[in-house]
Parts: sequence; structure tokens; C-alpha cells
Amino acid sequence: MDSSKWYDIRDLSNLSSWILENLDKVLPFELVYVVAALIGFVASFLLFVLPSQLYLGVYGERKIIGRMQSRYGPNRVGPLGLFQPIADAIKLIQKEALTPTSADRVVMYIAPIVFVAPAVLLWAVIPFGENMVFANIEVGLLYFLAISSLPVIANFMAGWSGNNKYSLFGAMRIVAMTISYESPLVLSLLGVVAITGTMSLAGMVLWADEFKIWAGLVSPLALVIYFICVSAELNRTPTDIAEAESEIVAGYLTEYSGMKWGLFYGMDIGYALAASAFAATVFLGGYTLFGLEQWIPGWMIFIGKTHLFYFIFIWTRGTLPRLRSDQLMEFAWKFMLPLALLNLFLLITERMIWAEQDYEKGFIYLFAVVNIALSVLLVWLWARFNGYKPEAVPMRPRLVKEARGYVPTGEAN
Amino acid sequence: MDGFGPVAAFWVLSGLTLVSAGGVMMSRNLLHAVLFLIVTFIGVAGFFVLLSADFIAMAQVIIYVGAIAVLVLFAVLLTPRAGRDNAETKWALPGMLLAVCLAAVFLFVIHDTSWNTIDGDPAEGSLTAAALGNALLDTWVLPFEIASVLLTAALVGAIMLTRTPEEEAEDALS
Amino acid sequence: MSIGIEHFLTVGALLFCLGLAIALSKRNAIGVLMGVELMLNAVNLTLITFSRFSVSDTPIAGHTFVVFVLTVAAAEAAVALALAVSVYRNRETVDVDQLNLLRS
Amino acid sequence: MLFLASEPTTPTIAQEILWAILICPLVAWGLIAVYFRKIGPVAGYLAIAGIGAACVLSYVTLFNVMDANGGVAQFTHEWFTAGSLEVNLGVRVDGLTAVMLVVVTTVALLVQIYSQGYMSGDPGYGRYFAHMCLFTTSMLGLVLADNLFQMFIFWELVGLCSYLLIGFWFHKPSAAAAAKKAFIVTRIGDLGLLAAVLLIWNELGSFDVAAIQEWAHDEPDGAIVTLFALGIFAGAAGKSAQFPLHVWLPDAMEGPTPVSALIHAATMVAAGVYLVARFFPVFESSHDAAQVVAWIGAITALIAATIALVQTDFKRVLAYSTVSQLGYMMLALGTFGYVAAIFHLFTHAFFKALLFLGSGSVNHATNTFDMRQMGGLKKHMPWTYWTFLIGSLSLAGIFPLAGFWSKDEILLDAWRHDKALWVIGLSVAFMTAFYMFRAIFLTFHGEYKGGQPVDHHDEDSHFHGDPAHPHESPWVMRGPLVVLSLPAIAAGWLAYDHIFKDFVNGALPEVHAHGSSFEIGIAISSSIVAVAGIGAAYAIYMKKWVSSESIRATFAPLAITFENKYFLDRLYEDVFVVRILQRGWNRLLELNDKYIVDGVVNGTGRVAREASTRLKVVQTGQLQSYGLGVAAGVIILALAVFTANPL
Repeated sequence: MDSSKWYDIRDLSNLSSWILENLDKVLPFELVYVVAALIGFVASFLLFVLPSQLYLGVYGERKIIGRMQSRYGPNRVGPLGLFQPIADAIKLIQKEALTPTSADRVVMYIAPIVFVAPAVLLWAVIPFGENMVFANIEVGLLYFLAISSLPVIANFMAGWSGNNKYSLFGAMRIVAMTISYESPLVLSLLGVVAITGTMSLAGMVLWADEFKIWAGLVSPLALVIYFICVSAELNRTPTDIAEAESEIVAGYLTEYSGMKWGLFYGMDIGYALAASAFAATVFLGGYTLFGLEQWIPGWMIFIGKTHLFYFIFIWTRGTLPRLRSDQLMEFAWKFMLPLALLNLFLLITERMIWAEQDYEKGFIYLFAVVNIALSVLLVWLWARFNGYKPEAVPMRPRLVKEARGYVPTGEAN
Repeated sequence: MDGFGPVAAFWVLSGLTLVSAGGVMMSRNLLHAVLFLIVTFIGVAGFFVLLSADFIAMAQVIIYVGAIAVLVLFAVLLTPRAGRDNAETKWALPGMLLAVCLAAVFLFVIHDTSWNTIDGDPAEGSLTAAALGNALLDTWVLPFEIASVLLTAALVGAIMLTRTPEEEAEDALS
Repeated sequence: MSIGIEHFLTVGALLFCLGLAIALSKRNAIGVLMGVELMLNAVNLTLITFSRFSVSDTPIAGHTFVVFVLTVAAAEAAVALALAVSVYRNRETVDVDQLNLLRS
Repeated sequence: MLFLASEPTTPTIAQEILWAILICPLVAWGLIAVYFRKIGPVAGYLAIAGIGAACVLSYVTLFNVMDANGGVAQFTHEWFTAGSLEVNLGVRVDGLTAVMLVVVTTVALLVQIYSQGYMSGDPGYGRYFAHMCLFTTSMLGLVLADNLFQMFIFWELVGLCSYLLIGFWFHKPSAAAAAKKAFIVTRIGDLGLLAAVLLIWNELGSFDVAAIQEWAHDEPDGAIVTLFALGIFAGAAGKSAQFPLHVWLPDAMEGPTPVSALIHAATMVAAGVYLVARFFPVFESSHDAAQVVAWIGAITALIAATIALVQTDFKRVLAYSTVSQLGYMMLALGTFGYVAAIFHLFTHAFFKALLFLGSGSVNHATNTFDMRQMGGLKKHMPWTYWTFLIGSLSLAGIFPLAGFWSKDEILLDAWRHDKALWVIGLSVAFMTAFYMFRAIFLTFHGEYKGGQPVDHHDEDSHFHGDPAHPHESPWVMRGPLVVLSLPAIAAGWLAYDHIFKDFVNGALPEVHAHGSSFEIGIAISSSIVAVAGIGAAYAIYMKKWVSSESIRATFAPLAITFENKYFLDRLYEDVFVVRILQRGWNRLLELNDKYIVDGVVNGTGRVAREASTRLKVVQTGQLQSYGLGVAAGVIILALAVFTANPL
């Protein structure tokens, strides 16, 4: 970025530093930061949160799923139903937020707040552009993992405080699932850290730029594992056993209503977007696109990648049926964890070979090809090892008992 | 450490940490106590950041908040409602008195010792995650391996402890 | 106003004593465990403080120690909670003042 | 391949090839163990493929090292460092290694091919090949290792695999017992090796073979060197079945015959000789240790040969013959005949593998190993007979077969070193010829005595043929016999113009000139002795001029001693285990228990009971009261310290 004029929108940090400089001349020291923070908040809200969260998150998701399921989706409020999210928000705000008498009032009120705060904090380490990262800390990846382990406590508080059997079930399920899926998630990311040799997210983007390859191509298995684990942790639909409406009403949100519920709902999308942004940074090269970022603003590329990833979330949600609780657990421990370990081992081995033999840069492409092939092979082998046989999956409906599901003891013979 | 930022952060964090630690002590409801405990953990993580130990701070949040606190929540839920109070035993009063005495001793030692401290910030790069990794896999490799053995043993032990008699009978059959 | 090593050590000491008081006075085994975790945290804080402030060739040693404490704490929490659940299953209580089978 | 005697240079071989030699059979093992254990013949093909690849690469290595005149190439990678302990992972190749590689992989490959026929139909088919692959891998690893630590790991793996293979038919109690015996007895020797490993680390701080050789060279005749050498030799004595640890080897015949061929020809027993040869400079520096090696070797050779004279079990004759020949090799090493020992190891591997496979072939036809139930098999099994005859002639040391040349060199070294050793060697040569041809005459000549009838109720038996009508083995078993008989004839000719000698000498830090490796007097004397042995066997067992029973009656005490294996097994079993351990030591422990320990315990108990009745008030059984006590103690301690020395 050679130009640093404030109107050069390829790098929005130019604009912000220009505003700060000018404010500094007018306002006293402490106030500058307050005003700047306000401006930044409003700007990022207008630029990112509003279009992303409200329109692509709510409207887009409903619309796309609708098309996937041969429906129209929202089409009544405004042209093409475009005002639907706003109508939803207004409805939620004016609704009464009920609190059951036997509930733990304080915890119930605090839970949505605890849920929202990490969703905002997560964005601090995500680089939107070359200079557009709020906190470029050395252990950014770890920071992301640490912060993303907080919302589960809010979920738990929500489930527990309702004093309702179903919400408690939901809370237990989500806690168990988070613990189960955290390990393969961290292991898969560890492999990427080993390959890139940095834990800073900006550093990872620079790595991708330097080697002209995405980490997701070098470690495709890690990408897949990350996607599935994050989908489970975020309670997205194929894995949303914590609020499975066909089993436990609405899970941990059973007793929630009004805007208290709305915060959970909105921030669910917020977390999914943050996870997508994180994946775009770590696996898809962030704001770089093989030199194209000189012409297109990096933050646009970044937002595009984020939504590409988010689209896959929507896609899986629209097409896949929900898994059973025990299936999901078994999947984590029997499938994801061993595969993540193998993947980690593979990547570290490659890294060691690379470091020891002192190969040149282009060698990474060979690794990428090898890894893609090996990933497919590993998944196939592991599926065979766990007894999955495509030819054995029946084409007709089966009884629960046949599918090795849970049968109440009274009816078993 | 000078400057408005660190000083303010220190006072805020120490207030947060100590008050919520007191909350663990005071709250009657075991679950509230756990929630206070989580706040304490996060406060201590804040202290770590203040002491330029970023990696440890993140590890603290992941392990204590993400794992241990969640485990405690789990354990609270697995013991039925009757077991969820957080009352004191008859040893409460002497225990607190002793703790106060101990605190007095500690404070006396802290303030009467002339600490040999460095001025300013620690050396660049000496406290980073990379340095920590090198130290763990070089000088401390043996304790590192032993720790992994300990974790495995704890894992197996925890699984064995919580098996129900029915599960054991099932395993014996198969 | 400036803060130094004494400030951090004081916080660590107070946190430790609070943890001790909790561990000594709570009736519920899980409560006692929370006290122990608090004490461990206080010790970690003290270690990191010394690591940051003391004159040493290897300031990283304090960090290393904390890593091990974290590891042991995780293992300890898992086993202790498993014990609590197991004790509850067998004795229908986790009150430590009723767990006195060793008494003569 | 013209081989010019010139200065050794560093071989140019790529280290990937060396690693590949190790990895090929390992991969075969992994694949068989994980996927193909139950899938019929795939396991066998995989094993042959893996070991075959290793074999081809071994030959590549051999030729490469030949080009370098037996020089040394070493590739070391750091494995891990803990404190001052630095452990490397590496491969080292030189003349010795190259020869061993070729021997191990060739014999292993032929044995695998043979096993295809021998083991077909066995329910443990896949398991068998998996074990064989792992066994070969560990032996190759031992040979390739560039440091003692790595050697020790593979050494123990070899021991483990031999345990698995000897006890392959573990449902037979005798096989299980033999496996345990082999494991425990070799473990006694391994204790010595472990001591040597620790000693060398303490002394040198390095496990590197080159460093140890250097060290041994620089420090002649120190006590440490002797101790280290004896430790190494203790390990070697266990694995190579030297007196008094040889008792496991004859029992190890309980394993499948191809296993015996592999264990007793190329791998496990060769490991000990290889180890001593690898650390040959150490023995050179310590003449005491060398003396021990030489005499133990001689005693082993003599004892085993005498026992072999009276065995009736076909395979046990071969087993004792192996022990005897190993004694020969140790004798050679002890008399500084490094080249002779390796040369004999080289030739012996081929003809002994041939003999074992031949005995397996006989067993395949007759369902027994008892020579008293055989006879006249020559006309039924011509291939087996002729190849077996070649092997026996080679073993007996008949000109110009392989055994002649190598045995001759050993006798020459013994002659130069100590005449007494030479006499023992010569008498062993006589006995070798005698018992081998005794076995041949009893088995292949005379009238066929029917073999062991098939017991159709015995579920362990997988015998398919008809012992009453013996037949030649299938080609897959005959082929390896024929192939092995070629080196059994010709391997000795490598002695020509010092080819072999110059080649393996490159492995040592400095070359030793021992003069000519051929002396006509020694050659004639040993040939005469060998022919005399054959003649004696012919007279007694073929023509029956002298009845074997009458000889036995004449030398009854000797015969009984031989038949009872010098009472060594009984000595170990009854005296060491039962008398000393069970009756003596345990009795002592019992008395100790009864009076001293129990006395202390009861006394303590009494004291404790008295004390506890007074002290039990303190034990509330509540955790927190104890915690309180601890905290109070801390405060009291702190106060005490403050009052003692105030700040």
C-alpha cells in the first residue's frame, strides 16, 4: 500500500488515522479515544455488522434455505421481503421478556450479556486488511480459541437458570458437545500453526501471501475438521442437538423470550460469522488473493471469503438432517479426534522434513498435493476401519433397533 | 510499571478478582459460586496479560474457564439438587481466622523484604510463546513427558471412577 | 502512581488466603475443590510475577512452572470431580463433614 | 566383479536406500498385522515382497560398499536429548554390515518362500508372516544401527520376536515353555549388555560405534574396557547360545522349522557374533576378555558337539551343531580371528539354513523328527537328499565346499594363538563330520521305518500327507533348498586372494595383518579329521561293522552324560531354581518373614495400638480439620523463623 491518503479505501486504517489526527488537534487526550471508539463502532456496525448480520445472516439465510427447500422464503415485508429482518427485530424488541417465577432471575438476565460479550471480543484479532487489525497480538489464534470457549458458559447459565427440565438437558448437551469437539478443533488448528510457524493471525495471512498458497490447501483435512467441529460447537443445524426442537422443545432457550432470546439468536449468527472470518483468515489466506488485493480493497476480499464460508454453513443447514446426540458424540471421539491426531502428525512430519532438508518455497505445492490425496485416503480408510460400508446403508426406512439406536429397556426383548 | 493504563488495569483487575473470590466464599448457591470462580479466573488471566505473559493468559482462559470450570459445572449438575448448597462446616470460623493470620504473615513478608527487581520491561523475546516452547522441549523435556503421562493416568482414572456398576457388568460380559 | 512487585504479590497472597478459607470452611466437596483451584491460581500469579520482575537469566522458568501447574490442575480437577460424582453415587452426599469413615 | 585391494573409501550410497532396507519389511509387517492377518496367501506374498525388496537393496548396498573397498559410511540424526543424554538415530554401513545385510535378507527371503509351502494351511499363517517380517526388521535394524543404544533396542526386539516365533504354536505346552525359556535365558545375558550400555554412557557419554571403537583403541587394557567387553560378551553369549546360556537353543526347536532355520542360521544367533565382531577393537584392547571369549567358545563347541553325537531327534542334532559352530565363531573372535569368524558366520548361515530347511522337508514327508522312525528316504526325496548332503559336506568341512574354507581359517587362528584351542577345534571338527553323517545315514539310507502315523484326533496337527508313503516336497519348498545349496558350495571361494578379508576389515578403525589365511598343513589335518569322521559314521551306521549299542555300552558314563546334556538343564532346574532359589533363598526369606519382619510388625502394631488409643481423639476423620492443622503449622513455623532471625 504505497498511498496513504485518507480517501484511499483500499486500506481503511488510513481513514481512521486521518480522523484521529484531526481529532487530536481539537479534543483533549482522553476524549479522542472515546470519540474514536464511538466512530469506529458506528462505522464497523454500518459497514459490517448490519449488512452481514442482519441481511446476509438473517434474510440471506432464510432466503437461501428457502430456495434450497423449494420455498420462497420471506417475500411479504417490503420488496422481495427485504425488510423482514427489521420487522423481526422490531417484533422481538416489543415482545415481553418473560421470566418464570422459579427461575434464577439474576443468572437468567446475565446469560445473554455473557453470550454477547465474547462475540464482540472475538473480532479484535481478526485482520481485515494489512493494517486493519485492532490487536495484532502474537498469540492471536490462541486468543480466539480462549474467547470462543467462553460462550458455552453463557449457554449453560441460560439452560440452568430457566429451571426447566428441557433447558437443563439442552445445557448439558451443549457443554458435553463443546468439550468433545474442542479437542479435535484445537488439534486441527495446531497442524496449521506447525505449517505456518506462527500463532499470529496476521502472520498467517502473510505466510499465505509469501508462499502463494492457502493453508486450507496444504492441510485440507484440518479445514474439514475445523468446519465440522465449529459447526458442532456453534450449534448449527445439522448438529444442533442442544436446541433440537423435535426432542427437547428449544433446548437451553426454552424459557427465553423477547429480546433476551433475540440476543442469543442474533449472536448465534455473530459467532458463525466470526468463525467464518477466522477460517477465512487461517485457511483461505485472509485479505490476500494472489496479488489481486492491490486492486480490490483487501477488506472486501476478506468479507467475500467470510461469506463464502458462511454460505457453506447455510448450505449444510439447509440440506443435512440433524444427527442424534450419541451419534454426534461418537463422531467426535471415534472419527474426528483420531483423524485430527493423524493429520497433526502428518503436518508436523512434513514441517520437520521441510525444515531439515531446507527445501525451497515451491515445495509447498507438492505437500499440498500429497496432503489432499492423503486426506481423502485417510478419511476413506478410517471410515472403513470404523465399519462404515456405503453398500450396507439401506435404502428403505429402518426401525430404531435396527439402526443400533436407543430402545427403552421395557420394550426390548 | 507506570502510566495510566497499567495502573488502572491493575486496580480494576485486583478489585474484580478479589471481590469475585469473596463471592465464591459468600454465595450460598453452589452454581453462583462457580460463576464467581470463573470471573476470578478471568481476572487472573488479566493479571497475566498485565505481566506480559500472553501465552499463559490464553492458556489460563482455555484451561481454567474452558475446561475446569465447565467440568465443575458438570459435576454440580451430576450431584442432585440437595447437594447443591454451599454451606459452611463447623470449621468455618477457625479456618477463616487462620486464613487471616496467614494473610498477615504473607503481607508482612512481602512488605519487609527488599525485592531485587529489574527496572522497566523484561528483555525482548524472552517471554514469548516461542521461548516457552523451546524451554519446554529442551531443558524441561523430562517433566514435560512426565506431565503427559500424568494426564493420561488422570484420564483413565477419571473414566474408571465414574463408571456405573451396570457398565462394568456389561464390559465383563463382552 | 506506580505499581511494583509488592502489589502483585499482595493480590496473590490475598487470593491464596481466600482460597484457603474456602477450602477449609466449605461443606460441599466441590466447594472445597474450588478453593483449591483458587489457591493454585494465586500461586500461578505469584510465579508469573516473580518471572516478570526478578533479575534472572532464565525468566522463562517461571512460565514453565505455570504450564506444569496448569497441567496438574487440569488432571486434578478431572480426577477430583470424578471422585465427587463417584462418592455421591455411593454415599448420596458430597458433604465432606459426613465423609468420615476413617474415623476411629 | 573385480575387487582390487586398495585403501577403503567412503561408500557413496544414499542413506535413503539404507533406511529403505529397514522400512520395507517393517511396512510389510504393519500391513500384515493390521489388514491381512486373516486374508489367506496375501500375508505370505506381502512378506516376500517386503523382504525381497530389502534383499535387492542389500545387494545394491553390498556392491556399493565393494566399490568403496569396505569403507565406512555413517548417517546420524539426532533423536532426542534429555539433559546430558544424547541419543541419535542413524545407520552405519561398512563391509561387516553389508555382509550381514546380504546374509540376513537372502536367508530370510528363501525361508519366506519355503514357508509358503511349509506353513500352508496353518491357522496362524498371517501371524507367522507378520512375526517373520518383524523379526527380519529387528535384525536388520541391529545390523544397521550406528550406536549402541539403537542396537540395544533392536537387540531386545530380536529377543521378543524369537519369543513370539518359538512359541508360535503356543497351545502346545512344550512350545510355550521353550519360548519362555529362550526369553528368560537370553534375558540373563542381556542384563550384561545393559550393564555395558550404562557403563559406556557413564564412561564416554556417547553410544556411537565409531566413538567406542576409537576409545577402545586409545585405552588399551583398562579395567573399564574389560568390564565393557565382558558385558557385551554376556549379551552375545545369551543370544548366540554360548555355554552356560546355550540351554535355550535346542528347546527352541519347538517353533516351526523355517523359524529354526532363520533363527539358527542368519538372525538371532548371528546377532551375538555380530555384536562381538562389531566391538572387536574392544576385545583387542582387553586380552583377558578375549581369552574368556576364546575359551567359552571352545567349551561351547566341544560340549555341543558331544551332545549332538547321541541325539535321536533330527532337528536337535542340527540345533547342537549350531551351538557348536557358534562356539567356533566365538573361538575365532577370541583368538583375534575377526575375519575368520565373520567368514564362518557367512558360510554357516547358508549351509545351516539349507540343513534346517532340509530337515523341515523331511518332516513334511514323515510327520516326525525322530531319526529312529526314518531311513531310506533317499529314493523318495532325491532333491532333499542331495541338497542335504551338500550342506552336510559343507558343514563337515570337505574341500572345496564353503565350510572347508571358513573352518580352516578358524583353525589356523586357533593354531597361531593357542595349541590347546586348536586341538579342541580339531576334535570338534571330527565330531561334526561324524554326527552329521550319522544323521544322514540314519535318515536317508537303509530301510524306511514308517514315520509317525497321523493322529487324526490331534487337532494341533496340520499334517496332510501320508507318512507311510513319503513323497518329495512341493517346488516352493525344494526351490530354496536348491538355491541355498549354491552358496553352500561356493561361498567359501571368496577367501581367494583375501577378497573377503579386505572387505570386512574396512569396518575396523585399523587393519590388522595376520599373514596368510591359508596354510596347507592345517588344511590337510582338518580334512583328514573330517574324512575320518565321515568314515567312522559310515562304518557304524551304514555298514554296521561296529554296533552302535556296543560303543554306547563301552562308554556308558560318557554316553549318559551326553544324552543328559551334561546335566546342565537339570542343574539349572533342580539346583539353581529349586534348591538355591526355592528352598534356600525362599527358606531364608521365610525365616526372615516369620521372626524378623513379623516381630517388627507385631511390635510396631502393639506400640501403635497403645499410642492410637491415646491419640485417636485427634483423628476426626474430617478433611478440613487436617487442613487447619497444616495451615496452623505453617503459621507457627513462620513465626518461629521470625523470632529466630528477625528481618
